Amino acid sequence: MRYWATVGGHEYSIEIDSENKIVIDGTPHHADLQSIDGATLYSLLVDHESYDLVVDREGDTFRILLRGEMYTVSVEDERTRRLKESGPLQAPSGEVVVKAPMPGLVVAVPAQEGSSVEMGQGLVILEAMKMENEIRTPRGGTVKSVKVTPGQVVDQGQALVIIG
Amino acid sequence: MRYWATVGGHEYSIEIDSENKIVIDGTPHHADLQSIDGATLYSLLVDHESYDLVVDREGDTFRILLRGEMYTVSVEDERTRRLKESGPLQAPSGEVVVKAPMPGLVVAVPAQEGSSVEMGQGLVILEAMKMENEIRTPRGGTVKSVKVTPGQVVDQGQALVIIG
Amino acid sequence: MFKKVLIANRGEIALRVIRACQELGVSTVAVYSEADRNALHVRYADEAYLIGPPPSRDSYLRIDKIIEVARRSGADAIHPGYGFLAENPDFPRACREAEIVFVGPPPEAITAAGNKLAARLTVRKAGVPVISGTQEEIPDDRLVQVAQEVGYPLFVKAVAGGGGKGLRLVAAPEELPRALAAAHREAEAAFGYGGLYIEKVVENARHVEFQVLADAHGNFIHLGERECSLQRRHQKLVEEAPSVILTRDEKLRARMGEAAIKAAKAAGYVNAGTIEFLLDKDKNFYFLEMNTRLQVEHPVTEMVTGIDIVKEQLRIASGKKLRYKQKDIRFVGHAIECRISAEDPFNKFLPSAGRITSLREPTGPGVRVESGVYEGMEISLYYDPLVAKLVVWGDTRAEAILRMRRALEEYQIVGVKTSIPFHRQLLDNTSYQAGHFDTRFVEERFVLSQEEKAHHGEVTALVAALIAHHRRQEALALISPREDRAPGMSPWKLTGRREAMER
Amino acid sequence: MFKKVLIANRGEIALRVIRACQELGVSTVAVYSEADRNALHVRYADEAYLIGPPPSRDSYLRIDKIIEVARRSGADAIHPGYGFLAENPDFPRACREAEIVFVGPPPEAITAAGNKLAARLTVRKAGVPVISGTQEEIPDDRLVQVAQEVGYPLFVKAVAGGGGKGLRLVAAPEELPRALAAAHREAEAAFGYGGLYIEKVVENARHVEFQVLADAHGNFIHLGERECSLQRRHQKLVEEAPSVILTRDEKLRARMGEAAIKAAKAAGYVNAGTIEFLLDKDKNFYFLEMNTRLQVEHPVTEMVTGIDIVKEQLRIASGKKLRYKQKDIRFVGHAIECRISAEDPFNKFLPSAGRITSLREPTGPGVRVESGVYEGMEISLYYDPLVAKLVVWGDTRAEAILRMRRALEEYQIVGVKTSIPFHRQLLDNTSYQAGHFDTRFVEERFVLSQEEKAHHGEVTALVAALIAHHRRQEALALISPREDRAPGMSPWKLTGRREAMER
Repeated sequence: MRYWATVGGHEYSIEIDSENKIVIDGTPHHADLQSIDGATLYSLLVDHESYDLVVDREGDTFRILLRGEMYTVSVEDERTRRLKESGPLQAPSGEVVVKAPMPGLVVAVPAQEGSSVEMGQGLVILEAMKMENEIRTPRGGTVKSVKVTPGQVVDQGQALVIIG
Repeated sequence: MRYWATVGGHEYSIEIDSENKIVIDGTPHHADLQSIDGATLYSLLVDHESYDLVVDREGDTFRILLRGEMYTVSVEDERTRRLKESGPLQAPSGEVVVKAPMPGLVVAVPAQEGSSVEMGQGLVILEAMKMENEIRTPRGGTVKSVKVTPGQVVDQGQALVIIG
Repeated sequence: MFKKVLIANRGEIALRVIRACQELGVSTVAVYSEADRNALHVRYADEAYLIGPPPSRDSYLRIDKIIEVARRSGADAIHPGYGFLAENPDFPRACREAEIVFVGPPPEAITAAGNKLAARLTVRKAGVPVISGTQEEIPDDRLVQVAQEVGYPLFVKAVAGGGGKGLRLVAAPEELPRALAAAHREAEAAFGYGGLYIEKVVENARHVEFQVLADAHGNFIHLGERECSLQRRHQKLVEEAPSVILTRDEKLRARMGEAAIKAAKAAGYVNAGTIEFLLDKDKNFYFLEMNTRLQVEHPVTEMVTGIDIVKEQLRIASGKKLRYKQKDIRFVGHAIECRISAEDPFNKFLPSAGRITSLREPTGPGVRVESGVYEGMEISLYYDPLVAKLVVWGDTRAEAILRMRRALEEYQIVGVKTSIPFHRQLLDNTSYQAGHFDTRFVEERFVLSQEEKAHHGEVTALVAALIAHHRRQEALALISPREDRAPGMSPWKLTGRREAMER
Repeated sequence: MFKKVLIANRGEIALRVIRACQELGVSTVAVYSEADRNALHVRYADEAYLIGPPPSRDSYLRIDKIIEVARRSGADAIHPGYGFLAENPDFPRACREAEIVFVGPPPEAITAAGNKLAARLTVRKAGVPVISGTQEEIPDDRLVQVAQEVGYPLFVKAVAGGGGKGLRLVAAPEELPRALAAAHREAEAAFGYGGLYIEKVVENARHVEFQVLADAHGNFIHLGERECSLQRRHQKLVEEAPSVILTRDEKLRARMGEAAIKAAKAAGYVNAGTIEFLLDKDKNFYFLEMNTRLQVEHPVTEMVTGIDIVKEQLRIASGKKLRYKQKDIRFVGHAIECRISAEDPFNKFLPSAGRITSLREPTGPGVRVESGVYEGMEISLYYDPLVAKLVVWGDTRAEAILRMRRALEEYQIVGVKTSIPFHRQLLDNTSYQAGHFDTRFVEERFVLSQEEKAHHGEVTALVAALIAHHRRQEALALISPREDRAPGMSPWKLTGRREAMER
């Protein structure tokens, strides 16, 4: 996933491959970011350099306190950048098929056909590996079709819900 | 409301009339307790004496840190004391009529006839004075009867739900 | 010693006095406005009384209510702190009538020092040098003539002055009439008295002040000087003890100390007070004014002398003789204080209100924090923006500077803008480090850099991107363990908990 | 001076060293176990490297991994702190091979001091008094004869001793064989060497130790003494500087200081070290042992001398000459340290694990906190239970005691049990306040009171009842504004917010 972060007038291109492998402006780094208090305080180790940071976030704008100085950083991801480049904001379109990421038992189906859902809203509760897992929609839209019912056993990759 | 609090082997009888008027072992006091952090830290002013306390609560047992010392306090109210005196614990019985505390518009009725509810669970959403207010059940039990429907205007004191 | 002391103040200075009382075994009574129910001074005192709504004029400036609380609570003394009623002679007069001890000078000494021109004349008679200017109280219209004799540039100052009000710098004769009119209006509005006087401008001067202690038995000592030249609009920002100039000139220190004691004696002073001097580049010094209260910056003196000034104030007020003679006073090492205020240094030091969402105070060797705030506290605009004082002690000035930098890095206040970035940059300034500065340094020669350091820019960019990435992953996650989905819980927390379970 | 120093430790002492480095402009490298990713020493250092799983033997005791990190990070020196590898001569040897400076004495000095019997013989030859007992290294079976000569009661001690292991108090001859066998087994298990020696018991003795500094150029000074008699099971609980005994007897201080320097010289010592003495009620003193590292209690010496011992360690290790001569060392005021540990004083000081849910550290004049913990931190049982050291300075011992009481009242640690109640009661003890105590005082004559003060009992009862009442009201409330019903929000919070809106 690629991001662009702007701070102090300078833009950095940041690719995040895994949790720890990061490429900043073409240079690879090892990063380890930990939340200290579950809220605003973070500890970053990047290539073993240690930083204690306090982060206030408002949307895509971050106010970061580091060693007594305040930095304001704005972040874009590929989608927001593309949208910005292609002109006025457009709603995402096309159908999304939400599939079972693992085999399991359908415990509940909060999704209702015809209802509108917001990004991240739960669609199906799937029990697998003795845990209940909430399957959520990757974007907002309308529930076009619900393919499963409670009590049903599904295979990995099986379609659960279609979002339009 | 009367409570009995035991600390260091001594039992205090504490009557709480209003937020601030307290009678301890027959002597009236003025008390002002404020939560500082919304969690464990409290400030108490009692008859203008100031105390900063950290309170950890487990059920009716309180572990209170005051001026570097830890106190363990157990609290009983009239009901738990009566139950204790009358022998083994009994479930509360009898019907409770939940009434509208003010005139208003019924916005929603989460209560469903026949379903079981826990103490404090919401039964009816009532709009009054431009605010939505949740009317909750004073004890657990079964919803015997729902007397109102969304959209209905109710008077103060009107029965909303009966808990059995 | 007293049994119970009422502290007629709030914030860090109220805490400072409460702690001194606790260490003397004296009970404490706090007073508070409705805005301060949860403030630290209310919580740390033994007793606390509400005295009115948030505005100071309805609470912390209400002499009648404060005296009433002192009576009700049985307090036998009142400490005024600084600000609010500390330099209002009506307050010690009301205390005297109520037979409560005022921890400070007699009202007559406050009145005498409060008339800046009269104080100037008094100390001049006692042989203390003053800046050339008005020699006696004269009507404003005759000041034009005095100005001609004194020469330009000059200051027009309010007789009842303080805090930079009624103060005008005049560079040339043609500016004078407008300056006089404006200063007169301002002084009239601020102090109810428009009287003005004129002082020649001392170029490249330092603000050096001496801490004085005087008991009720006629004994006077000084605790050395404080260097307070780092100011912005006549507000001190950083103070030190000792002054680099006097460290290199022990004789000058002795002469200035003697002058300070002369000035205090001439004013009939009792308790802790401060004599402010201007020190020019040729090491001539001039009496500026006398402060008849505990100063904000008193801790730097405490750090180099080992003397607890607030405890001495209480001892003096209770009638005891000074425990120290001048020869007992030793200066060890160097102390620096940064005034941490809720102000935005990048935006004209405008006050910043809000809730302190996160607070970490520095600690460790040589670090002292005098703070009036706590995590979760609401900083309102009702009161002074000073939230804390960060004070360090070092074996040498260099060690103190390095320690202050370290302490400023450790200091985390989130939720309101603070002066910490200003202090960090000031301490990195080579002129400051070399001790080359005067009272105009901050305003005329110090530029706060808006630039963010390149490397830290990259680090903060990375952190922002990582958090954005995690948020996005969280939002998009098609799967998440259900029991962990407590509202408001961050994905980081989850990772930590899972790792902990796997261990 | 070094460019980069690796700190081979964790907790408060790692922070202490990091701060000293920062104030010298030296970069810092932290090492950490998997349990310590979020620990303060990791977050405050410039760099941090994971060295293994939580158990010390797999992480903080792994010389190979630490040396590897020093190489990778380019550190030119390693500071061992105290504990862990600080007194293991293999560590400075490994540093020497890797051409990295060890901030401490040469391995030979550590080895010499580590053999308690050999050290005893060495200092005795140098003319320092030792307690009567074993005169030379002999087989254990011949100790029975030595015991007869020395007389009872006596101590059986491990030659490789430390931390009270292999130590037995023997009151009468018939107990000796069992004590020897037990001590031998314990020493063998703890140190891999079962050798024992015998020392007569000094009755009513105080533990008084001298801080010594020695540079690589043969210069030795001492920084005065620390009074460390307040112990429980040979673990120090409270330390002071100076000792009340030596304050009244300047000549004795001079003699003991000279003896300490003799002992350090005899051991070929370099860097900061401590000579421990027993001081009996007739003011005879005896060498006890030498500690070849920074002591936990070093801050009390720093507070009364103004010397930053960790910075001096770094300067000495970088080859510099001592900056001070003996005559430069002055003692000002009095300092006390309380070791705040996560232990339950009401339950045999058993370690207490858990999460610190709330933390407020004391501050203000004369207070220094050396802490390794933060709010939200998980205290595990992997490491030493010391969580912080609370140190105060006062003009006099009385002021220091009163200040410590004030600071202990301000200290709030919630989530784990701590030794704070013990310290509070100890400071209230009149024998302690009068300075009347010896090394057996805490165990034999001090009783921790379980009783809770009557008035505070009433206050806590009231608070518990009020909270129970509010919870009940909340649970029963038939009506509550809906937008305010955020999960986990307390009714108090709501009241506050409503009041704020109404204002």
